[in-house]
Amino acid sequence: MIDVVYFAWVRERIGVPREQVETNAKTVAELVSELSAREDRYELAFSDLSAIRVAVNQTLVEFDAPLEGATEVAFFPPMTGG
Amino acid sequence: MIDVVYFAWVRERIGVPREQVETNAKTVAELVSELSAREDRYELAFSDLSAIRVAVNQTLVEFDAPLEGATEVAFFPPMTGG
Amino acid sequence: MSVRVQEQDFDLAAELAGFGDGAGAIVTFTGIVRNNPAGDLREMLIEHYPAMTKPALEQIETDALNRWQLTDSRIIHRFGALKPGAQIMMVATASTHRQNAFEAAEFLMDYLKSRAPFWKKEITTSGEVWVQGKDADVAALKRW
Amino acid sequence: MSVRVQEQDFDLAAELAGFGDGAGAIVTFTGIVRNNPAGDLREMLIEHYPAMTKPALEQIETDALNRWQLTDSRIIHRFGALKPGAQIMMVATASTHRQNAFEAAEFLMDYLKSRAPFWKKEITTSGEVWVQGKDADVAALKRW
Repeated sequence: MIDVVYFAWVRERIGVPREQVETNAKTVAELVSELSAREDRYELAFSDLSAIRVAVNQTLVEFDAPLEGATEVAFFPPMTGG
Repeated sequence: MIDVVYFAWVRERIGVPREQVETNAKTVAELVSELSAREDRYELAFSDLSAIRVAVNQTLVEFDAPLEGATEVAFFPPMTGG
Repeated sequence: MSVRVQEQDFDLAAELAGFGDGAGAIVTFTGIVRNNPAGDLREMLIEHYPAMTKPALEQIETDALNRWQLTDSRIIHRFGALKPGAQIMMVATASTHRQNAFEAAEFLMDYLKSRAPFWKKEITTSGEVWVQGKDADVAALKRW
Repeated sequence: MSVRVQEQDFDLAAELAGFGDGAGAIVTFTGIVRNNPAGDLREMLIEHYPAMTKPALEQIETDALNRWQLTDSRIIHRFGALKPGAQIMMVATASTHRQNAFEAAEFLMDYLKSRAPFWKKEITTSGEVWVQGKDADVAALKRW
């Protein structure tokens, strides 16, 4: 089980800020494919991955990053701090 | 008659902050020569002109600047604001 | 050296009391909610990723401290609903040399813009819109 | 837009109240009297050229305003006898873009260092010495 969290418009499209996901995905990309296959809201949210950033255990990673040891995966748009 | 003013260590070496000078000097450099010929304290203050800056009527100029129209000439070390 | 993530406002003067411990040069940057071109901004909603925000800011601060000789640094970033004119965030840097203080403050800002997990939504009288990350902000990281 | 030359201290927070008029980015630089390496500085005497100081600072400010889009700017420089830890001067710049605010503040500082008629003398427990202008400060002007 992995905690999956969403922020900003990704959260709005998915419709929940956080959920637990049962998955055998080996990478972030595989997790995205699994989620996108579930329901339209996921497919819509993940339709353009160039507009999405991902963090595993609160560290920014690429979509090909492994999920081994991951307890929390976060999806969000490019950050706009400052 | 020109008002001649001095700042920082130039003032300390000349011994006065301001004085009126009767001069026919055409340029700042000529004024410096006249003053240096007067007394040792001027000669000492002006002994290394690379360490001196000059302003005519409150505007920075070079030593070859003309004195025409000058009402105030200031001599001082390189500025250290900020 | 400190990082704070908070909903409440901050007072720049209070933050700078004793800041820098004798450094000759203190640079601050303060980000303010500015109105949109249409002038109808009601508020800016700032969302963040609590579990990640403070560690991310601390990492950015550590990177700056490793790179420049600073006698002090501070990052404060707010979240929540902010009105136009409100302070969003500040960074402060102190050094014996002004160039260090300036460069470190710019570095902190450049990294905050696109490496700190904050997202901004403008609530206007006519609707809501998420502020998009700027390519220029990402490009700004390349100079460091 | 304003320039002040004064003996009394200033309060950064008070100076920034309303500063920038809705700009998104405010940068400040504050110069502090720092102790000398020997740690025996009693005071820093700051002398200036009253008839020239304010016009010179105003010219520097005008040059910055001509070069960057700023919504506000301020230069305050003190003179007189200052203790270690005292504020010597400040500049503040406001812009809708942070890079403008940073660059303009650096520009103001670079010009203040070697184009504003101030001179500093350190009074230590063992004597007095005039602070020398640094070649690095003069060289800093070349980048603008």
